[in-house]
Amino acid sequence: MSAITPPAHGIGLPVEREPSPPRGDNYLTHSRGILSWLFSLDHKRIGIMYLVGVLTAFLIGGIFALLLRTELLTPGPTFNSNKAEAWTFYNHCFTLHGAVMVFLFVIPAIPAVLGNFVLPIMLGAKDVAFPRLNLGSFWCWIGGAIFFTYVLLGGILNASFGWHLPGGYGLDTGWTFYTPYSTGQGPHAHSTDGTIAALLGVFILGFSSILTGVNFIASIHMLRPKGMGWFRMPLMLWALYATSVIQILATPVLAITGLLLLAERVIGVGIFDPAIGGDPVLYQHFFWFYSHPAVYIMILPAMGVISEVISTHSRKHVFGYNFIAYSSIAIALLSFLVWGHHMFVSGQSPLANAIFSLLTFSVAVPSAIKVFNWVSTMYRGDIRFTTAMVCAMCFIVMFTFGGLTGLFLGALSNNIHVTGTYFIVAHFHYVMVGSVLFAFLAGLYHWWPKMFGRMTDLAWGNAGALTLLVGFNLTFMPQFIMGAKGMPRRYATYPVEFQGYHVVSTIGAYVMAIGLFTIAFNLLHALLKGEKAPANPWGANTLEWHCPSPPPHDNFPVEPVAGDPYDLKSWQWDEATKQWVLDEQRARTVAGTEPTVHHH
Amino acid sequence: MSDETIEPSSVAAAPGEDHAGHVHVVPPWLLLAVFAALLVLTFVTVAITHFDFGRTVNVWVALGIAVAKATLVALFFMHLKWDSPFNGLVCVTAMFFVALFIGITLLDSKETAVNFQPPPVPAARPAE
Amino acid sequence: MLLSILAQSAYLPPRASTVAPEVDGLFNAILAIITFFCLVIFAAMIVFAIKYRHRVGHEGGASPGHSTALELTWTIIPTIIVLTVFYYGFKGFLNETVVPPNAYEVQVDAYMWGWAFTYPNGHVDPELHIPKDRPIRLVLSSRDVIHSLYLPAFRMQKSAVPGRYNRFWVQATRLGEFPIYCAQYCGQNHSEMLSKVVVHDPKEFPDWLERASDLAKQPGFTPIKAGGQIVAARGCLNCHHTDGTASTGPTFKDLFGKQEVLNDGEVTVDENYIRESILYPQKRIVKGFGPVMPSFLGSLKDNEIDWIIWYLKSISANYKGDMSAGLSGGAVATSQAAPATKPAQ
Amino acid sequence: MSDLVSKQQAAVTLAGDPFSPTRDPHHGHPPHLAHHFETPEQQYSSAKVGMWVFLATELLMFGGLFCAYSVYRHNHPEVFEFAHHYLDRSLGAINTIVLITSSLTMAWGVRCAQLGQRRGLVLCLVLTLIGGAGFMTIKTIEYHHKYVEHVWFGAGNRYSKHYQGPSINEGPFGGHQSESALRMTEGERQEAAADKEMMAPTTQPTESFGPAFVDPNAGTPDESKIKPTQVIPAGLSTRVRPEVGEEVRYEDLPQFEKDRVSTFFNIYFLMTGLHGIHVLVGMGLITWILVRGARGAFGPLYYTPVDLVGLYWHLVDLIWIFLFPLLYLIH
Repeated sequence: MSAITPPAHGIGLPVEREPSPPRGDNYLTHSRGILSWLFSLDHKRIGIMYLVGVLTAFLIGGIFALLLRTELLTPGPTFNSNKAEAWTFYNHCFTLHGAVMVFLFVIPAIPAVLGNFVLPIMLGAKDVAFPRLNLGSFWCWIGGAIFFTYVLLGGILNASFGWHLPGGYGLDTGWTFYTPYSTGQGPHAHSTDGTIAALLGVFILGFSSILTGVNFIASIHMLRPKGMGWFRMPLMLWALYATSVIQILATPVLAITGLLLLAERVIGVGIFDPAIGGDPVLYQHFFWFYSHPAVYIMILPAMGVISEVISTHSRKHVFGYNFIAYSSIAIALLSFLVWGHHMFVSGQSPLANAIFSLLTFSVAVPSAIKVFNWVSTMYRGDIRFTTAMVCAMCFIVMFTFGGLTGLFLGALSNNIHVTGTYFIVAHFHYVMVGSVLFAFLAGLYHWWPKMFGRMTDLAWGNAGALTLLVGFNLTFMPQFIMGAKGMPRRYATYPVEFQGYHVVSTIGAYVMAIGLFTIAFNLLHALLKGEKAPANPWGANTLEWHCPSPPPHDNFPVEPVAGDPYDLKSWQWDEATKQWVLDEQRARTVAGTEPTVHHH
Repeated sequence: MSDETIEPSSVAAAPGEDHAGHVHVVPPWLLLAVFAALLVLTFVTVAITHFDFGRTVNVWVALGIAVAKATLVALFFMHLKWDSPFNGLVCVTAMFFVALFIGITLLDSKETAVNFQPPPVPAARPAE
Repeated sequence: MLLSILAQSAYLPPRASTVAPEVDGLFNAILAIITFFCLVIFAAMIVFAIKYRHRVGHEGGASPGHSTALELTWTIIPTIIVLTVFYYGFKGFLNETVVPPNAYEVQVDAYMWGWAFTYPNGHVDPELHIPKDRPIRLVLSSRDVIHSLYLPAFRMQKSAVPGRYNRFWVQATRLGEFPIYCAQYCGQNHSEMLSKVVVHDPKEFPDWLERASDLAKQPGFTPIKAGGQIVAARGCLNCHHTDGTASTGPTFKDLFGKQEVLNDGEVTVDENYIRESILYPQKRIVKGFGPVMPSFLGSLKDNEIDWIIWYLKSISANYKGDMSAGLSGGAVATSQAAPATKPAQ
Repeated sequence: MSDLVSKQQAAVTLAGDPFSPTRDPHHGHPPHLAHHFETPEQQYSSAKVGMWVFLATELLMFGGLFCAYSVYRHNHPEVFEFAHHYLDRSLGAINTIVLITSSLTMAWGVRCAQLGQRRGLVLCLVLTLIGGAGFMTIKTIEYHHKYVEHVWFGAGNRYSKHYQGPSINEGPFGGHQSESALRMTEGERQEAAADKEMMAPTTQPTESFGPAFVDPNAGTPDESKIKPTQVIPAGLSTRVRPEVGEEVRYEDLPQFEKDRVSTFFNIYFLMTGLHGIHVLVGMGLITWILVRGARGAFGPLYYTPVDLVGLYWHLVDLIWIFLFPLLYLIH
């Protein structure tokens, strides 16, 4: 594998060199057999297994998104002439789409897949702090995911095809499980029979999330290499750290909320259900205390990926490193103070409404800082339009627009008009889907050569990304207008005046599907037929690019010494060998100086 | 905080206390002293129920004693006194967020108490 | 003032309440702000992307990795902007929250899947009728799950939460009919939980209320017709179809006089059983259906139940009796329909 | 300075450890040192950080229950003051002492492990286990009392609207009355009997599907007969609260507060139940390290599992320290 440069141990600092691993011995080929994967303690293999799982969940959630959009093509029932069955089908579909996408795709996508793969290598470590826990977390995820999907999907299959899957209750509460609908004490209790099983699934998934968070926090604290102070960590690590803090502090509240809901249904303990003495608004406090920070579990790691990608592919030191790092932590902490903005019309007190509205706006500022810093990073750069970079720019478009539309929702009087409408649907899809999906894709394209040792095809990848961008805006821009005009969400049928918007939206969804399939084929093609990737195809300077592609089982034979992760000028393109070469002299100089080039 | 990898947790112990390896060993007298203090505080928290300071104060007194006991357990039995400050920070942060959660929820609950009251019965009067 | 000038748009519903112009003004102001920022950010990104793209002979230039002045600028300016937006949002919210004195009160009772608006005289209507130019205070509650009363034309929304009484107010500025949606997911027929606000001329409103309060006083009244109006208005037809198909509940077609199988025994659907099923629906449930029907005890008057019974008789082939009383107008028909067992109070 | 001292001591101890070869980061690891750690200290500290972070999640999880407790206690203080009389505060106090003692033995056990005292470790862990078992036994006795008195959770609570069981005096245990039931005043007993009568199913048409807004005046043509609306769910009591020192009596509670009495028991069972599950898990973990400790797995160089289980056990103790006054000592 001549294309692989020998592992550079640290930034050219004199370190004892060990022989390179034998040709072809990387984590993929290190051991064989399905069991060597399923029970692997190697964070890279676990990351790849998460990738497969998360993409499967995305496929299922995506199929149901298309079914939803197709059902909404006309105001009347589309798939089934019986109205009651058609509405039930629609309600089951949107619940499945939302729940699968939130719990199984958006939350784990970046931390569990990309985080697991790159975090230890970025730390110059051999693995995460607790590899067994990491595997346990993966199995919790798989167990929870299969259980959860089975319950939700089973109901739809049973109803649509007359199957009799045992325990396939289906669920139509939406991913929010609002009481008392979900506690089923009221009429139509049978329609929420799936709550118990689905909540158990969520509980198990929560464990997965918590264990990953514990692992990442311990790893970042304890495994940083020599030379990597807190303010020399790659911003991806800051983002993952902030994400883990949220996972640790918020997820247990989801767990207890789930347990309380279970207790309501199973043993009749009334905390949330008014029929047995509870209060539904209290449930919403509990639920959003987790679920609002959970939005930041989704977006923070995405921001980390974007910081890496923009800097690397613009070949510029990231602008305002400290501001980006601090804003990650600020967002993580502030995210716990804004949960009530989901409850402005629910009967929450005006005082709490005012407090939460004010605090909500405070989160807008660190988010804005990040956007400005990313754009400034591009200034006077040497920008390469790799697919990762194109996806990152799409992310900026999505996130700017999605984030700014949040201003409507933070403002109390406007929120009251548009909450519970398609405006909300469009807003959170821009942030949670548009942004996170593009960041996830940017990360995949950025690290794909590292993961599999293969380069992706530029033209097809960019075409896919741009198709996705067009499709996405086509889908969700009309939803903003619909929402502002008063079209409520979760409606299986709607007044005819909205049909035009729905048709455009549905067409957009199909365009998105085309874009995503293009990307999927592009990645698969790279996997099978792609050009062999060098150790550092982008000339990046974070530590994962200092080890071969794909990395060997142990990542680094000797712990490397870290320098400034964004010192891209140390890598020079060598036209003769067609690869990036480390300028050791310069690296040594930079490693000995301040982490950033600012001077006070 | 950037140097754990170099100086993992070699927490310095107060001089004169016994050591093994890199971590502090709590002397028996201290364990017993903490235990005695916990027993005394348990007694106090029960005994104090014979005095009524009014609803609010009662709760805060009981909570104050509980916090004191919890602090003793955390500092000495759980070694936080000699542990890496980060672990203490984790504990305090968790407590802070619990307080935040309870505080804001309670605030809202208090404010909306009036909404649990049924509206007055519509008077059977003709509409103007 | 500034806000109301800004409040002109094609993407918002008609404005029919006093708060709507202010809400729309803020909406448009925010729209202007985000358009500006989107343009600036996208333009900068695209210009940088083109100008600094990698090409032969182009070298990335040196630029500071950091600029405190710049970064403080783009921290402080957004802070000021968001605080301003908060202020106006909060101001609008205060207007929406503080109920003017002497508001006309309507109680709103939400259920799966319909609305029951109770007027001060006790009249219950599935639609919200209000006089123009008068503050209307709405007190919301729910019988079963959370619903949300959404009046897009009034820019107002509030959840109906079981166990709580949420309050808000509106004041209509325009005559006409405007849609009401349920904006909180509430089960199978959530999307059909629609109604409308009818804004009346203040002078005509009392007449409407008087007319609406007594079906017997309406022109062309017959018990059968009144019964049909009630089952439509009270949401009975959501679960009981009249086309012979079973839904959440048994069909109304040919129901009267039918022999139904219960979980324990049988029953002939007669006046007594219908009355019992309306007032105490959980007592005897037809086999194959769930215990899901809400009680109408206290919300349907005796004569209204009588009319419903007449209506059911009229659509049943199993009823062979005399129909004339059901077809005759006037108050005579109201009390002689059925010697049904009175509920044990 | 003292850092240096402890590092030197660590090095000395490591070199002199009979169980492990001389530590060398590149050519041989001490036992228990995973391949991705450089030093045992690093591994130990990582484990502790991980454990503390996990304990933080436990605190947040119990935090949810404390939140539910706070909201209901704040909104219905009289209810909590009345209902807590069913809890036996002597048993609660004994349990507190049992748990504190077991915390002491656990802490001592960690010390023994650190010093390599195998017999001391086994003794301490056995004592801790006995403490845990004692706690659970007392808890079971308390739960049994609640069951017998029909102040169980959910519909098994005689103050619940959905209560279907026998009335208190003709229970399955032949009219057995426990200590706390005997503490009920005569008025409370009468009230309980009256409650039972009121709960005849026919008069509760709406009970099976939740609160309906039932206007008793609909259909009442006579204005003079208009009755106040009785709506089931309600929150804050409107009546003047008892003065300082005054005991809350059930018959003084307004109806909507009476309906909330069972909430106290629900919260009690949720909190103590979840805590009890943690005690059981802790006992399982202690058994695990007891077996390993008896085989001599722990010594000055490696006692991480003992330390971590100890932390867990202390956390369980810590939560009880809050539960005891909040549930048993309301006044």
